[in-house]
Formats: sequence, C-alpha cells, structure tokens
Amino acid sequence: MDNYLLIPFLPLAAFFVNILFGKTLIRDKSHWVSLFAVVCSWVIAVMTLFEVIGGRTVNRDLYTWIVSGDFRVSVGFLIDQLTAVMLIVVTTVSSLVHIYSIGYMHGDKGYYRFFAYLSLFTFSMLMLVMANNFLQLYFGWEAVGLCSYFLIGFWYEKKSASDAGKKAFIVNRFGDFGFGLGVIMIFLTFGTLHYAPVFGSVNGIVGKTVDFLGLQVDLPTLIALLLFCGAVGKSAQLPLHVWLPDAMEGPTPVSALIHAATMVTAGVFLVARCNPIFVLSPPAMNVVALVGAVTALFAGTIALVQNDIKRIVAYSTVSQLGYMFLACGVGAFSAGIFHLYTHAFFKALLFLGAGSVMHAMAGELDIQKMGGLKKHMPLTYWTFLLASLSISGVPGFAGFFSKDEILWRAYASGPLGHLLYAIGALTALLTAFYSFRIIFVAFHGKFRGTHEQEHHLHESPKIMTVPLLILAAGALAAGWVGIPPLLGGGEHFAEFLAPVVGHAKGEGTHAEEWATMITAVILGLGGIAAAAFVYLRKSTLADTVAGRFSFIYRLLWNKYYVDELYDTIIVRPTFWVAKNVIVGVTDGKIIEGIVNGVPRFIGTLSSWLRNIQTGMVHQYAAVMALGAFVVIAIVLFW
Amino acid sequence: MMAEGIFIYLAAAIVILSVLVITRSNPVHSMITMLVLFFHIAALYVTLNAEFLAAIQVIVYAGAILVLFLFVVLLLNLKEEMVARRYIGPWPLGVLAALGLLVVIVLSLKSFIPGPSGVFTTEVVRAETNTKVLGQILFTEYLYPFEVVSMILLVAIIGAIVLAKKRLRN
Amino acid sequence: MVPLHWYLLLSSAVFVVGVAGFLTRRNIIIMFMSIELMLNAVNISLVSFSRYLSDMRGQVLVFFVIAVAAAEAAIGLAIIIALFRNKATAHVDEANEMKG
Amino acid sequence: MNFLEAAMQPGSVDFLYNIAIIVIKILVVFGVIMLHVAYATYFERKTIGHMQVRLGPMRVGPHGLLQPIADGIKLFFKEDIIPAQSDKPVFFVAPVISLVAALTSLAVIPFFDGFVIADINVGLLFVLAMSSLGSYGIILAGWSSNSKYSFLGGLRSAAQIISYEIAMGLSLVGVMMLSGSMNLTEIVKAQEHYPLGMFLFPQLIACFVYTISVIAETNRAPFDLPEAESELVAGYFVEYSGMRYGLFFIAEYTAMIIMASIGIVCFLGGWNGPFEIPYVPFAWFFLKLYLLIFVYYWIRATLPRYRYDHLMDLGWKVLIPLALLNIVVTGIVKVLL
Repeated sequence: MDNYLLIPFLPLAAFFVNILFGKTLIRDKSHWVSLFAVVCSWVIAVMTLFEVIGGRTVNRDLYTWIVSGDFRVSVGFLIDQLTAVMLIVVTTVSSLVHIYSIGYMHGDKGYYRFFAYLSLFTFSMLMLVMANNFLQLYFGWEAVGLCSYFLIGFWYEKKSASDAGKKAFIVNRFGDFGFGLGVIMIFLTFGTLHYAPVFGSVNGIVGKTVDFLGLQVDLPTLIALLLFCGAVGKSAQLPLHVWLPDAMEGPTPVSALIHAATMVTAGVFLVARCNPIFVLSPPAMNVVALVGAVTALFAGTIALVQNDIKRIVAYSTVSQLGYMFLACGVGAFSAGIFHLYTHAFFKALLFLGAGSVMHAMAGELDIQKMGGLKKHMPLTYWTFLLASLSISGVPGFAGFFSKDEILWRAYASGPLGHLLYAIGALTALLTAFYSFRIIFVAFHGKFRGTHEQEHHLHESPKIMTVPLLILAAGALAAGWVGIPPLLGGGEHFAEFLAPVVGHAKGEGTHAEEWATMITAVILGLGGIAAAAFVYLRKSTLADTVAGRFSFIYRLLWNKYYVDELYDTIIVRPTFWVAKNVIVGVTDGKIIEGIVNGVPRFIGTLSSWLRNIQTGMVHQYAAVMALGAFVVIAIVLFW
Repeated sequence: MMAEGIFIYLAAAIVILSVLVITRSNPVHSMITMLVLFFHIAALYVTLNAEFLAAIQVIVYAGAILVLFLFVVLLLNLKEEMVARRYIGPWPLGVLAALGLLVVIVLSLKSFIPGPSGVFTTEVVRAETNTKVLGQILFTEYLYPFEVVSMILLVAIIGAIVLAKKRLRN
Repeated sequence: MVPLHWYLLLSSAVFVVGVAGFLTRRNIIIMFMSIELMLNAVNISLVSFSRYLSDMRGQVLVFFVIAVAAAEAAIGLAIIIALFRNKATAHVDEANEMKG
Repeated sequence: MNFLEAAMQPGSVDFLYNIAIIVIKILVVFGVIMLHVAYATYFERKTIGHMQVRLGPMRVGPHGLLQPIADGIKLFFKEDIIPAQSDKPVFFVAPVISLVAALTSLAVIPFFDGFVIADINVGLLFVLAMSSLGSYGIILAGWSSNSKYSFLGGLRSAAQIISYEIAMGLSLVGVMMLSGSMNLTEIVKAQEHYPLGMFLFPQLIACFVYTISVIAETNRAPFDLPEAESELVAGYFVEYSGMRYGLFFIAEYTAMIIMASIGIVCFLGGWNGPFEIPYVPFAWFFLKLYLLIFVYYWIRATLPRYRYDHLMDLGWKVLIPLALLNIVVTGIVKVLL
C-alpha cells in the first residue's frame, strides 16, 4: 500500500524518458519504457485494490503545494474504494491499449511521441482519480484534457485532426470554466479544498443561498451544477457533446483509452466523488439525471444512421455516458460507477475491434464499404460480437448487469424515475440496434469495398488480438461482481462502494424489478432482432425507411444540426465581433491611434530635443561638470 | 616636521606634474610626466602605510595601463598632433568650470565629518603586514565584488580584441 | 602627523586638474589620461581615509578602482584605435557622428 | 619597517646613523654590481668563445682580463651622436630610465642574512614593478630615435616584455603562497624546511616558467628578437652611441643579475648552502649567481633565435597556462597538507 505513489509516477518517469531520449536513443523501443511503467502500475494497483478490499484506505498529504494566505493546497493522495476501482479501470485499459498500440502504431514516425503521450495521459488520469483535493483534481482534469488534445491532433499534418484537437480543447473550456467556478465556490464556502473537510461539513450549507448573477441561488445547487458543468464538458453530454465524435480523428487506441474508457468517464467520477454535495440538492440531481437521459437517447438516435464505424461507437459512448449520469442523477452512484467499469471493457473492446478492422481495411471507416469481414478476421469478429452483446444488455454479459442496475434504480427512484426508465429502456433498444447494425453490415454479407482492399484483408497480428481477447473476457465477466440479489447475487460491487457513495434510495417490489428487467432485455433482444431483420434479410428496408422518413433521417444524419447551430450562434458572431469590433474599432482606431500617436508625439519632441545632442564630447563633459557643481552647491548652500 | 615636509614635496610635485600632463603638446611627454606622477602617488601611498597599493600602482598603472597608452600614442600620427591646436576653442570656459568645481569641493571639505574608526590601526596592519590584511578583507568580505571585477576584466579583454581587431576580408 | 584635510585638498586639486584637462584638450588620449588623473585623485583620498579611519575598506576600493581602470583603459584605447582607423584623427571635436 | 618610514622618524637617535648605513650599503652594492656587470661581459665573451672553440679576448691584460675596463673607457670617450629630428629630451632620458629601473631592484635583494638595503614587505612586488618599468626605456628609446628600425625594435621589445612579465609574475605567485610572504628575506627563510633548502622541487613548474620568462624578459638569446642583428640591426638602441649605448648595456646586464638573483632567492634557497662558509656569507649566493649567469650564456651559445609569433605563442599559450596550473596545484596541495 505504501508504494501507491509509484502508480502515477512510474508513467510520469516513462513520459520523461521517452520525451527526452525517445527521438534519438530509444526510437522504436519506446513501447518498452511505457509498457513497463504502466504494467508495474497495474500490478501495484491490483495490490492496492486488495488492500482496500481488506479495509485499508489512505488519505495523506505529500507536501504543501501552494500557500497563499488562507489558501493552502497540498499534493496529497486519497485511496478509497472509489479510487481503487478507478485505478483498476485506468491501469488495465491503459496496459492493454499500450500492448495493442505496439502493433497498431508500428512504423509511425511519431512512435516515441505516441508512447510518451500515452504515459503522460496515464499519469494525469491517475493523478485525477488519486487526488485528495479539488485543485489536484483540477490539475489532473486539465492535464488529461491536454493529453487528449495532443493525441487527437497526433497526426497534426492532417488539418481535420488538428481542428478536432482544437475543437475538443475549446469545447472543454466551456465546461471547465464552470468547474473552475465550482472549485472557487467550494473554497469560498468551506475555506479549504480538501475532500475530507469539505464533505465532512457539507451538511452545514443546506438551505443557504448565495447571490449569483443577481439571483438568489441555493448554495448546494449552485456548487453541484457548476461542478456538473465540468462533467458535462469532459464527458461529452448535451450540449457539449460535439467534440467527442470529432475526437475520433486521433489514433484508434487513443479513442479506446481516452475517449471511451477513462478520460470521458472523469465526469461520472467527479459526480460520484462529489456525491455528498449532489445529494443535498434535488434540483441538481434532477438536472444530472435528465441531462444524462436525454443525452443517452439523443446520441443513440444519431448513432442509428451514421456510417463511420468509429463515429457510431463514439455516439454510443456518449449515449452510455448518459446512462451513467442518469444513474448518478437518481442517486445510484454505485450503479453509475458500475456501468463505468463494465463500459470500460466492452467499449474499449469495440474501439480496438474497430481499430483492428481499420487496420485490415487500410484505414477505411465506412461500414457500407465493408461486409463479410467475419471469415477474414474471425478473432476480431467474435470479440466484437461479444462486446456488442455486452453493450446490448444480453443477460449474462457484463453490460446486462450494470444497465439493469441503472434502469431498476431509475425506475425505483420515483415518478420522474418512471420517465427516466422509459427513456433508458428505449435507448437500450437503440443501443442494441445500432451495435448489431455494425456487426451485420460490416462483418456479414458480401464484401463491398474495392478489390485491393479485399486482397489486403487479414487478421490483425497477435500483439493486437491478445488485448482484444483479454478485453473480451472482461466484457463477458466483469459484471459478475455486481449480480443483483434478485438473480441470486450479492451486489458486491455496490456494497464495496457503499462507504464512499452510499446506498441508492428508492424501493420497489420484486415483481416490479422483474418486470423492468425483462422489459429491458426484451427491448435489447428486439433491437438485435430488428437489426438482423433489416440488415440480413431485407437489405432494402433501411433505404426505404430512410426515404419515407427523410426529414428525420436527414436530421439524424446531420446530428440534429448541433454543429451548424453552434456555428451560427457562437462561431460566426464571434468572428463577426472579432473582425468588425475588435480589429476594426478597438485595434484599428483606439490601439493603433495610441500606438501611432505616441511615436508621433515622441518624434516631434525628439526632433526638438536632439538639437541638444551635438555629438561633441566636450559639451557632454561640461554638462556633467556643471551638474556636479550644481549638486554639490545645492547640498552645501541650500 | 619630516612627515609634513615629505607630504608637501609630494603634493606639490603631484599637482605640478598633473598640470604638466594636461598641458604638454606632445602626448609622449605627457606620458613621461604621468609616469613620474604615478611614482609620486605611489610614494604618497607608502607614507600612508599602503605598500601593497603602492606596488600595484606602479605595476598596473605605470607598468600596464600607461604602457598601453604609450603604445597607442606611438601608433597614432604624432606629426600632425604637434602642430595642431592643443585646446578646444572655448577652453577658458572649461577651465572656469573646473575652477568652479574646485571652489565648491574645497568649500564642501569644511563640512567633512569623518566616519567611525575601524579596527585596522597602524599597529595592527604593521604586525600583520599590509598585504595580508588587505588579502583577508578582499577574500572574505569583498569576495563577490572581487569575482565581479575579474569578470569585468575578462569582458574588457574580449571587448578590446573585438574593437581593435582589423575587419577581416569578406 | 599630516592632517587628513591636506590629503583631501591634494585629492581635489588633482581631480580638478583632471576635469580641466578633460574639458579643454582636443586629443582623445590626453582626455583619457585626464580620466586616469581623476581616478588617481579619488584613490588618494580613499587611501588617506583608510589610513585615518583605520579601516582597510578604502584600500580595497582602491584595488577595485585600479582593476576597473585597467579594464577601462583597454576598452577605451581599443575604441581610440577604431576611431583613428576610421577617421584618421585623434581629435574628438572632429568626430561628431553621434550628432542627433 | 620600511626605508621611507625609517627616514621619516623625526627625533630618532639613530636617524643619521641609519641614513649613513643605508648610504654605505647602497654604495657597496652599487660598486660590487657594477664590477660584476663589467666582468660579466668578459665572462660571456670568454665562455662563448670557448664554446665555439675560440679563445675570446686575449690582448688587453693577461687573458684579456682588462678588456672590460678598456671597453668602458672607449665607450666613455666616444663621440655622442644624436640623430637629427629625434625627440631630444626623451632620447636622453630613455637609457636612464632603463638603468634606474634595473638598479632600483637591487635595493630589495638580500645577498646574505641581514644584508639588504631596504627590507620591505612587498619586495617581490617591488621587483616586478621595477622590471615592468624597463619597457619604458626601451619603447621610448625606440620611438625617440626617429628611426624605423629602432621603433620596430622598441615595439617588439615592449610587447615581448609585457607578455612575459605576466608569466613571470604568475610563476612567482606559487612561491608567495608557499612562503606566505612577499618579503624576499622571509622567502629565503621559508625555504629552509624544504628539500635542499630550496623551493626548486615543490615549485618545479614555476621555476621552469620563471627561467624561460626571465630570458625573454631580459631580451637574451634565444628571445633576443628586439635586437635581432640580422633583421633590425640592433633594435631599439641602434641610434645610440658612446656612453648612452653603454648605459643600455649596463642596464641589460644588471637586469640579468637581478633576475638571476630573484631566481636564487625564490627557487634556489638564497644565501643558504649545504654548509656554512666562514667569513664569506655571500659565497653561496654568488656561486649560484655565476652558475645561473653561465646558464644564460650556455643557452645563448646553444639555441637559435625564435620566430616572433612563436615567441608570443610560447608566452601566452604555454607559459601563462602553466603558471596558472602551478598556482592551482600549489593551492590545492597547500590546502590538503
């Protein structure tokens, strides 16, 4: 337990080694450095998990980082049940992605850079989850954002990649601005940024109000919503979801690690971590739940019609993240974290599988140009199928248990919960449909790509398929730690997290629980069946439907025009203001007026003054002597 | 009496020599006058128990700085200098300014208040020898300025080379 | 014992002679020598202070002054050579390139 | 107590006595050294003659023993030619500066225990100061003669002397560090605890640097470029004749003796020897002096002349770094022991 410090700092060391010596010395051996570090971290994380299971937690300040008046921040580490789970998720997925990347990134000219960034990201993410205060959390939060930026724009020669990186960064700023305000509010309210004292005295702020933008706002609601702003940005929830699909411009292992399994779930982690604040404010909880539910449905509908394999999976990620927020919003934080945990496995698997397909298709992303890949790459197919079954909530798979938990908790939470349940169940149908759409379109049927592509088709090398197999095992079995009592399980996962996030409230009968579960399963299986019907039997049906409901189809195809909306209401006005007001008036008239006026004035003055400067040394010396004379005289006779 | 006598001789010689230095038309003669002047100043230092500085005065000022001057003078065109005007046009003004300065400085001497006495009395210095005492102070209290001075000298060496070097072709 | 004032008077006299030389001579080398005269004048008063106040710091300062004077002479003479090379004169009143 | 202070003590009972003693010492040293200078020339001619399988001067007196005196008389009565267009005051004063600079250093050299004209604290610095003045005589002589040869010789010589003075001064720093004093008598006494009663072995590098620098400093072969007959006729004093020429000559030989004496005082244990010689306290000193003077002649007879740029390279790039190295090593050793 005492070597927990190694968990984040080994990857940091690997980052420094790679960034300093990678280009010249290590070159194509870079992966050994990073892999060694992250695997060691994983081993220690597993040991740490067992110690936490054994009942030991750590909350220790390492050293004082900032002291400024009352403002004291330490670098410190908190390892409790929640952190332990996150450590496992982060280090496991990170290790597997490292291994996968050895094959996937082979021969890239930024090879060492890629592994350096992966290490830096792993360090940042671990710092985020291990922080024991809000500022360190914020540090990790921004650092993972930075790494995400680096890695989305990893192929920076590609304009779309660097644009996507910038977009991710800027969109996240909106959320992080709120998050920053939230941290400031916490400091103003509690006088400290450490979790323990903040959460310890959190009940003292119930009912207090604060003047915010001229409105009297309930203090817990304000803080919770500000913090949630950050979560919305980072976890790509409505309305800040636009960056995540574009982030698919990065290398696929990055999508798996950062934009599916770990970084984007930081928002869920944040909400779970701050659950003592959130539970104080029912309105904030409702906001969280509704945002999550709407996002889940919204992203799920978009995913139905997209053709880009990575984008479908990305919208699926947004949708699943919505589920997690939904769970948090109804007070079932452990269910949210549980889904986060299972989702990490099957979503990383989906991405890596997609990467494997891309590898075989020489970078082709359009599923309409694939087909029949099953016989060419059986391992990829079977693992991909496993992940899809898991995400669709087929009983027995990991996704089933976590999704069922969420839906049941939503239903049980009350009248609003029924609505949330309905949305969630509908989303489950959509999820199953679009997941199997990929399977049926890309892996079944006849190959529709070019001849060269068909010739090129091959199963990926072992270094890439082994991580797929490991993740497939996780996608199958990871959920077995949280089998609900209804099915004879012990809900171990929720019990384990209970010391941190408490138990979910709400009640319902066994009959209701059975009903919700069976409904969801039927919807999920129905989605699969529908997909099979549409894409295996009646392949023209999809086009017919799209033609019949062309308005809806176009709406979905264009992702509800959110990007265009932002372009109209934010980007263009900003450019207009920049061009006409800032450049035209402020810069052109005022600043240039000052900038040009000052030298003009100086020029006039100096053309007069320079008559003094004759270039004659004697005159200068005489003036000096005169000056000495005057100074001494003044001192003497004044 | 003896000490006063020596001082008066040295002072008179120093003043006269310095006037000669600035009035000779031939710079080489000025140099030689200056050389003699430096010796008198060194002697004055000896009467003030500063033997080390007296030696340094001769070694550095007479032996190095003045030789440099001499070199430069010899490199320049002296023929023209001998026949050219010695002083600037309005030289009486310069003299007047200098005299005015002399007056105020001398007047200011009246209000001179000596500071507190230190520990290095003549006896202490004589027992330890001037050089050792100076070295002890220089390498403890004034070590940092000492290092700075060495840097200044290094910079001066480089600067002098850069400035005086002939422009290289192309 | 010679009074301290005598030394100070001597020092000021030499200093003023240096000032006069600097203000009146045309030859840049003589002007430089006038600067050295002024430095020496200050050195005289510093050494006499050192002697009369029983404090070695005056002599330390003289040491530094001499060192800096050496540096100054090296740089100054290099400038003179550069000047002479470009203008073929050692008279400062013929060099007024710096006129504004 | 230094010379000036001794003279400045009013009412001292021993005042006149002191003055008298000092004057007598000066006269004795001056006379002895002048005699040595005269016969050093004879010694040189004989030595080099024999090294070149000649006899050297033989005509004046037995084995030419009176030759120096004859030379002196000849120089004294020769016509004194002053070049036209020369700067006469400077022309007159230049040889005097050279000679005075050389002779003044005699004041601080302890020939035997207790016999020194002025036993001052900064003796070594005094010698360095005086040797640096030697360049004035040379440079002024070269310039005032109004002759290209002598001017070039003067410039070369001055540059050489200034360059090698640094190496020489730095080589003596090690000695100052070991003895902890700049008083020459104390330097000699400090050497008694060292092997053979000398600083020679602990300061071997310094001694090497010093010996070479001194040869260059006194413009002796193989560093006699300023007087290189084949290039510059006779260098800075080419326009001098008669007794003024003689003064330069005396100055050069005096400088040799001074530098050799400083070498003896600083590296060879001064007046001390393996055993005491009764009634002749200066015997060891003069023995070492003759030895060193002989080395001068030996080198002159053996080695060819350096090229000027080689000479400068040797001084700046070899000897000065060596001397600095010696200072560092000495300092480290002194701190460690």
